[in-house]
Amino acid sequence: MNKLVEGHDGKPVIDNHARLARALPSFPHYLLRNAEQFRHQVAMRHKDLGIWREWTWANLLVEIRRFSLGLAQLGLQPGDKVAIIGNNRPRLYWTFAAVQALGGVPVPVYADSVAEEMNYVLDHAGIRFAVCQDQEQIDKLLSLKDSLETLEYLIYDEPRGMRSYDTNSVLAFDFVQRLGEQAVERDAGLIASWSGDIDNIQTDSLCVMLYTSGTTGRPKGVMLSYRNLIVTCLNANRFDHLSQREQTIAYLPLAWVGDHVFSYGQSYVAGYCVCCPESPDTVTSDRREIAPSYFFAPPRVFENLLTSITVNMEDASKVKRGMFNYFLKVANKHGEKILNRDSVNPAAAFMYGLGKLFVYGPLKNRLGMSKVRVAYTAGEAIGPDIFRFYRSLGINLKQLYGQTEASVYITAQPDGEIDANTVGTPSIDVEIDIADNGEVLYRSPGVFLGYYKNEQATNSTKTPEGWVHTGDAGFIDDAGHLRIIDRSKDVGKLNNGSLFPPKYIENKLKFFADIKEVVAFGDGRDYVAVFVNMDLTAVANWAERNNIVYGSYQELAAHPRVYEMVHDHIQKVNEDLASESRVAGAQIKRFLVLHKELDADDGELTRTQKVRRSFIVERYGDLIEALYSDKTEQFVSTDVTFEDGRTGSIEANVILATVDGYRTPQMQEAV
Amino acid sequence: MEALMPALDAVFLAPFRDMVSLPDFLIQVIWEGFVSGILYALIALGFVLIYKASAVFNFAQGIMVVFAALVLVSLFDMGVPAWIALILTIGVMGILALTIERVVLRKLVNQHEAILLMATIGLTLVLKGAGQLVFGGEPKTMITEELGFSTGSSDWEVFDGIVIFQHIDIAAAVIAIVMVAALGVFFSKTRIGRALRAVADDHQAALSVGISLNQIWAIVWFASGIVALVTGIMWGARSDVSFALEIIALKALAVLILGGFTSIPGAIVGGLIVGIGEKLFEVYWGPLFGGGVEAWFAYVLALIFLLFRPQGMFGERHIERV
Amino acid sequence: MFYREAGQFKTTYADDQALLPIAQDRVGLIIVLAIAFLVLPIVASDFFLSSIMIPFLVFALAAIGLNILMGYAGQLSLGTGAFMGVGAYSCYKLTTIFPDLNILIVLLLSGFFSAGVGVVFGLPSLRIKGLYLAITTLAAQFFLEWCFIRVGWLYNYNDSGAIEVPQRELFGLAVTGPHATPETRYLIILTIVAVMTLVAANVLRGRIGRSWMMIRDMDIAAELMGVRPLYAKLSAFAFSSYYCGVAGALMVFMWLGSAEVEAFDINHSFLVLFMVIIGGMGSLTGCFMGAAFIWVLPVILRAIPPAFELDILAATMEHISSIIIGALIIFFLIVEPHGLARLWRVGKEKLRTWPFPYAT
Amino acid sequence: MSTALDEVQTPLNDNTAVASEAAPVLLSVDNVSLSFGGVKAISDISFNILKGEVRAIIGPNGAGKTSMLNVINGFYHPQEGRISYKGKTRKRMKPHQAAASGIARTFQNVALFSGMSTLDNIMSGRSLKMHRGLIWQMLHVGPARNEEIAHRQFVEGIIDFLEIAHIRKQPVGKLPYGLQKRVELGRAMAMQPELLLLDEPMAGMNLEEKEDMSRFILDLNSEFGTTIALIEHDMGVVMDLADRVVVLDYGQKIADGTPSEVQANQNVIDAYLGVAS
Repeated sequence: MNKLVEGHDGKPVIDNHARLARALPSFPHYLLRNAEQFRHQVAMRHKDLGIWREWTWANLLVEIRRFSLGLAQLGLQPGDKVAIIGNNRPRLYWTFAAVQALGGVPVPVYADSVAEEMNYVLDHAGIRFAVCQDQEQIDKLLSLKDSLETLEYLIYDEPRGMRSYDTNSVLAFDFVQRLGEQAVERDAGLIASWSGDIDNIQTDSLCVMLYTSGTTGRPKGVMLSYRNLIVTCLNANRFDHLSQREQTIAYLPLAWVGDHVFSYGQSYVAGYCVCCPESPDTVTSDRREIAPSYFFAPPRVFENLLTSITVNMEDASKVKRGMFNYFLKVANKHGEKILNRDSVNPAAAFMYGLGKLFVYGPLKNRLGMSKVRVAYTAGEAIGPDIFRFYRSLGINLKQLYGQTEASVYITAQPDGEIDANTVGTPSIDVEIDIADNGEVLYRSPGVFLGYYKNEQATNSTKTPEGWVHTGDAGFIDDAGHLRIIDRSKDVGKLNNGSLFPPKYIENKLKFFADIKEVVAFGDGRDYVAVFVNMDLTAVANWAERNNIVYGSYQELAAHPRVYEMVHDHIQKVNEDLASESRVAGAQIKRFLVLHKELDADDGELTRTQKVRRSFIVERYGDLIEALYSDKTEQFVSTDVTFEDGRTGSIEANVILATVDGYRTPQMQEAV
Repeated sequence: MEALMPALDAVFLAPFRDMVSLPDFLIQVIWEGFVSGILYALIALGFVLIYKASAVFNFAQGIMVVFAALVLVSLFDMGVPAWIALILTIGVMGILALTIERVVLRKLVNQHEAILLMATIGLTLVLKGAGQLVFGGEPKTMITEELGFSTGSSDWEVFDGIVIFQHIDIAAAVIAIVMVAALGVFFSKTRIGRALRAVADDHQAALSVGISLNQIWAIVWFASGIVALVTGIMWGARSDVSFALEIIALKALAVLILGGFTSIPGAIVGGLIVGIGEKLFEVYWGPLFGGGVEAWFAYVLALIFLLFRPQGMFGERHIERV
Repeated sequence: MFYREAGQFKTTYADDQALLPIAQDRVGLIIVLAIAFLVLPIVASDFFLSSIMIPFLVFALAAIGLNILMGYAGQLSLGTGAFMGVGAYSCYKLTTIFPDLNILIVLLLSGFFSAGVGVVFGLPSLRIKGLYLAITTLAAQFFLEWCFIRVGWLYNYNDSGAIEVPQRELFGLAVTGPHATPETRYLIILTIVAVMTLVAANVLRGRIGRSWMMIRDMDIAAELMGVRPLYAKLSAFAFSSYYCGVAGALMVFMWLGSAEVEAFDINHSFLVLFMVIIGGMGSLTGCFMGAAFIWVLPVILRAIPPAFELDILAATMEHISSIIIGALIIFFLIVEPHGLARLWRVGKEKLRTWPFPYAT
Repeated sequence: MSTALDEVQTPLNDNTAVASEAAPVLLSVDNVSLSFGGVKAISDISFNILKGEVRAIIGPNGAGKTSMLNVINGFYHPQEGRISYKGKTRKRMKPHQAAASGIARTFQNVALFSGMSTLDNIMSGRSLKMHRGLIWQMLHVGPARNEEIAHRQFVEGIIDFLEIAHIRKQPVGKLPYGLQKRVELGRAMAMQPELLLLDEPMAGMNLEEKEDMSRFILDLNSEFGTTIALIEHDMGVVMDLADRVVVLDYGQKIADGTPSEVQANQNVIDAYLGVAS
């Protein structure tokens, strides 16, 4: 039995027990309940052929049942694995419940994964049926069919271009539904027995398998039970007071646990409506039309939105831009307080009200966020400025920390306790522990059953007591909020013994728009030093505004004013670090601005634009050593590949700088 | 049938009997028609000049006639000697042409011709309002004698009757002929004239030989301003200088339909057909309809003509391409 | 800015194709209609109703008529005044011949006569285009004017040559003639204009309206898509002339009370033309804006000298307003050939995308 | 029930006939000559188009290709020769009659209705299929609205097929050229033609746009069995798309056959080299 920590709002835990006891065993159960209880309420919308088609929960049940019975006609057996591949389309979502009702296991697969990767997943999971969006996916699977022995039926949603395919194994979704219907025509009792079979679903049985893309090695199939998901969803809904009245837009990959929980799990449990966009290209306008009340997006979505806001406003008239900027300042000052229901002085409240009329309201309207009650971001760290920007507009954006293995929720920020640097307090029913090496461990009802056909990985991740290793390093701050600092395997130690989380430091610096990449050093060293790679577009703009003349990237990078600017940024980061006792020792002492852009062509970045640290250590060894010496300048010659494929070398004297006011805790104590 | 015969007779035979029975009157009617035809032709000429060079259908040509005449008369009324007033008026028309080119045409280059037409309708309103504001709305008398025209008339005894020729009418005819001849020479012999023709044929080509489109536009508007002034003097000598002329000037549109938008000979021939035709029709057929048919004869003639030959008398049929 | 459309989504094609798909527009229209129907009759003075609102509505209707022909079907016409005249004279004759016929029916019937005349004068449009067509409409204008003078039957051989509006009642209330109150006349004309505007909007968004626009935009392509130019053009002439005819009938019966041929002369054709240009070709809203602008501007200008106790003749102000309107036409053609309606649409678009300068 | 609605419910032509020797002749051009004021644009040309095939008409500039299309859909009337379509021979046919008998086309220079949106442009292709009269249109209720909606539904299918949902409500005048061409194809598709004439459907497009367009044309041909006659300059495209090719030069037919036959034909090589030199 789990040791339950106190509920987030301080209510007695007993309540929760009682509520959880009323939980239904499976999602098909919830489907039946919703079709009864929320019969006339819209369960799903899909923008198709120009308008939003709607299905009430009652319609949904009928559609799903027809498909499910059709699958049964095709011979789907309990335990069979069914791949679901494609964009966020209603029929693919229906497949989950349709398969689960028969005791099968849906396995959503990333639609954009390359054939080889898809082959591995489908083969590993032992897929018998695949439900695909369109011809593209079907073609991909047909090319793999020879190596996939278990794969029998391919079912497609969109019929375009599917005329000339083998109709014995490649079937239309409609066709399968018709099979189901015909079966019912022959035997009307099927409907009742279908519902009866649902009653036999065990709550601890396998509900869904989600393959984690995994940065290293093969994808792993995370097995989640009905209990895992349903309890987590119930708790999450309770935490944010989500009811059947919410609307959300489904646009993130189906195979991602977040989408599965937000657009399927929580929706079924609460009974709220999920809207599918017309196409991935139209998400922005579709979101505006729907105006979701519950919204999730990874940080990059918020970043891109903010960039497009800024770019758009560049073209606005001067007066309007001035007004916009003025009110954003007002929001920046008072918005958070107002959102957190803290008291502000009447003048500020009035100005904020004006801003709401002229800027925030219309802006939220354009973003399609005017009705957002709760918005979450997770997955990576979000820039504090970006985070605050949305909150200051009055959007209740919060952070959460989660994992596929936890059925998402590990921690989340309760309303009114928001800090850009934390990921919140433990979610309901979740226990958190921090290991000695800083690694975060958790235990919750959402903890997965295990990795499919991978006992070894399961055992190394999950302890017999049910604790799960997150692989992330972090700490609980004074307010009881979890802060994630880095991947735990990357966290090092300085010679003075203090923690060195490179990613954490790098991210803090990268949040400044002028800085594109940062590489931090310090493991086994006396202090932290960083390479800074400036963002040419941002810095060039800044240079133009400040009348700084330069001839080349190299020249600009070495410009004293650029160094000054970077220096200021580092000082701010140091202040920030100093305020957090666990990482105060990891303040930056020395830095340099790299004379060239880090480039994938030169092997410095991966093709996905991530820094290849080991390569950099090797390539720029001289520079690193110089950072840990007293030198103020270091000559360096680098081989580079030009855009046209020629190779050559760049030579430069890189300036090394020391940060003013650098103080480690020890030094402070000494003073 | 019995009822029909007199009607057919009235329409198809009686008018011709009347013509033959009083040939001197017929000649008088034709002469009157000829003279007003000349005036229509002159207005149409102003249109053609501008349309040829800039594809602008200048609705304001009529009001320009009134405007020019009013300037002339008003200057004289203010005590300026007639000939100096005439020269000053030419100057005013020059300034007007430049202004129109600068303020209106230059901004509307490459617009659809309907848009350009409407712009000139707007121009009409401005000129009309300005004219009335400055010169007042009352009709004025043209300073015919002061400009050296004879106001007398000569009689021609023929077919046992008398045909009266007003000297001013003769002058009008002569001046019109001189002007057409001068324009002909201008277009074929002078550099600017040839440039104008080049513009009419192909804007790009004109630009490539180093002629500024803007200059050309200013020149043609000035030229048609002078034509307007001459028209105004002639017309004013026959009746009054008043804004009513503006409506009559619209008949030049019918003339253009007959003669084509780009043909100077067409404008002359069309003007004469309309002028003579409407006089004959008014005198010999008008009574059948209760009179006043002059008001619409020209347009209906143009309309009927259009149905049979949409491209005008001198235009070519063009093939539509897809 | 005030157009906050987030959350407005369409679940049926009927909603998506509604005349006013945006909720705020619907609310705006309801407010305008409420003011027009409920507030104005109560608060407005007789002068305001009979000298501003009634003529404004008459001209708006005529402008819709001309705009259908010019803005939607692309056929230039300079004969609007005469087509209005046909409506007015028809209405007059109908009231004489059928004295007991309901006046509303008479008003609406009279439009059919001008529609018929419109078709006759539209026939040349099958062979000729653009400016040439404008000339044929001038022919219509002058020929019809002549008819109004010479055909005595049209005005019952009055000595004055004018048509005098007889008194007619509706539900016991005088709606035409000297005893009809401005309020009654205003409300009747408002209702007719509102309904006819709705009808025009409906026709314009359907098959027939689309065939007009096809002919306007690319007549050759339209024909190759199966649109028969004969039907498309003549139906545009008929529909347009019907509107002008009803506007003409309303002008005499609801506003002027009596009229001579001058009421339908070429200057009136131009007046309506200006309304369409300044209001905006191809926009029904523009017709109302253009009518308001062209009609109200001179009224305001006339009111200026007395307000400042200046001793300027009314005629002088008339000339000034002529200059201003002429200059505005040129200005609009240069700066915004689609007139006030486009400015309104651009403004609305700005409000919709606010605070962004354009939609993304 | 209204016939319009019934028609709408049958998606395009439910006809999967693919060109083969056995396929019936849909259109046959026999000894057609056309001249403008003495200048011969087409002289004595004969060829046919089989039901369900993709037929290409190629040739150097001024070879009379567009004139040929104009003759086929009744825009020009040939002085000599005859054209049989669906077994019926005709002397003169007006363009709108051609449209009514199932011939649609696109134009060399996009001829969209620039004042209308994408949606309205494609809707305009339904003109012939809509029948509700003026009175219903005025009220825009009941049958008129249902008809409009039924056709909207059909048109949405085309919008989806051509992947232009994102520009549905935008005025076409401001769209990039490639998209305009796509909208124009959509407009022609909306007519549910039996014979679709495409005049340089890929002119002025970049490679990606050409690939998209080729895909649409092939899908259109294979999914709905629409017979297609196209003029194209890009020989690569023609070779990929066409079942049979007819080559014109100076208004005369110089070759007719499969793409490979035509490519090997000495006359064709000369004509193209002649242009190149």
